[in-house]
Amino acid sequence: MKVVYFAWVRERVGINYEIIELPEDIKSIETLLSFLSLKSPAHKDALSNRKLLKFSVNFEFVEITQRIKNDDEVAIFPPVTGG
Amino acid sequence: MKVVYFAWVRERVGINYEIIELPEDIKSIETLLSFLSLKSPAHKDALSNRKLLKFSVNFEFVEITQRIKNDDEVAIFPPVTGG
Amino acid sequence: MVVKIQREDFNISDELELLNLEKNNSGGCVTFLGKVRSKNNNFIVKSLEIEHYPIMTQKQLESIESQAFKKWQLNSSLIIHRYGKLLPGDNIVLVITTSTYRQSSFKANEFIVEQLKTRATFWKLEETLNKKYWLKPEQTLNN
Amino acid sequence: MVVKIQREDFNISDELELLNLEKNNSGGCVTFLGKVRSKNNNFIVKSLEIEHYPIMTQKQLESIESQAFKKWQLNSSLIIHRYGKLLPGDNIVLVITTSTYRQSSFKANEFIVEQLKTRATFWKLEETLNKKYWLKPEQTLNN
Repeated sequence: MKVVYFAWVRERVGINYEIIELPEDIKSIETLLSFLSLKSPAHKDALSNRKLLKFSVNFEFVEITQRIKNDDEVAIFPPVTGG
Repeated sequence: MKVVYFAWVRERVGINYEIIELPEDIKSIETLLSFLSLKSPAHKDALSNRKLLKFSVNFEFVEITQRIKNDDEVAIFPPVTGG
Repeated sequence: MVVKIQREDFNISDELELLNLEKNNSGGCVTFLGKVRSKNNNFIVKSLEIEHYPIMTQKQLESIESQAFKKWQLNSSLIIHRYGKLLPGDNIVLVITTSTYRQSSFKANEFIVEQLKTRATFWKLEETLNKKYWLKPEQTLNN
Repeated sequence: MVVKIQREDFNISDELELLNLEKNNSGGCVTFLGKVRSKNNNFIVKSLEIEHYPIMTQKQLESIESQAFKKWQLNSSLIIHRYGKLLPGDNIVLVITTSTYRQSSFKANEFIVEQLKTRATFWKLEETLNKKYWLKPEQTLNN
């Protein structure tokens, strides 16, 4: 799975993206966040306040409860501020 | 008084404007129209259907009942179609 | 607040530059551009001649602009309306409104364009393939 | 329907020409231009850095445009959104909508700009005199 970060989430995690092997038991964005938070203190810090985060799976906005598969591209970012 | 014509009113009257001496008893646009209609068949033709006409006095839109004076500039024209 | 009634064409980018948006902190800028259509009421348009009442047109446009400024928080505005003989595709009118927040620009621009159609002393003579006629308000109001 | 996400600046007049309004008989054309303001939330802005999620942004903008075409009678539309480091007064976004009758252009343009602010994956990093921070939606929604 490719996990991409943007804006301050990217800054706090410290990387633009990473390729991970999704464990069998990680089936939603919600459990993915817990899994990623174990990777480093930076991850934990960036992903701790879930209310501030938005998500996409394969370039579509999704809710935190969205089911995911190992070949998805997941992005984690703050609310958008374009235009 | 300067009387100015525009669009098809101008075309039918056959002149862009004319300077007239306003008779004492002509006190409104309405009576001005009757007075002008006597000037020529072209005037009569152009000014006959009052429902198609709009008026201004000194560059402000007015109703047909508007009072007028000899030193006013009166314009007679069809509804505007700008923009 | 600028009003220009002119025979000459205009260039949007040049006009925007003249408005100097960065100086007045405008984040939003809405532009309406009206053009001569090549087809109107199912007729092929050959030309459009626009006549106007110089002093009155200027006064009316200025009054429309002031009204827009009273109703919305605008930083600047511009109205350019052309007259004379125009061809299909030619520019007729340009309305620019700028504001710190976009909503005002949108609302004010739409208002100005609407008012322009009912209060500005312009008349349009349309020439199609086989006739020439003065347009009626109901033929131009929604354009 | 055109979507361009680019680092480079754009020129409104050039973009209008590319849209070829006379070909599709467009009488009305509405343009929204968004710029970097020199003051935001009472702070002097030094720069604005815009980051985005390339493929997703493109998809979202295209979907917003299609939706606008479904809701209103449009002849053509264009969205250009810049990314990278911008300075006060710089262009950020351009939305052009054209239609035979003006109303559709106005409504569709406002819709696209609104949707853009909530659905397009752009993030803004604002640098003021003494700090740099990521803007929150409530700080940009009305811009």
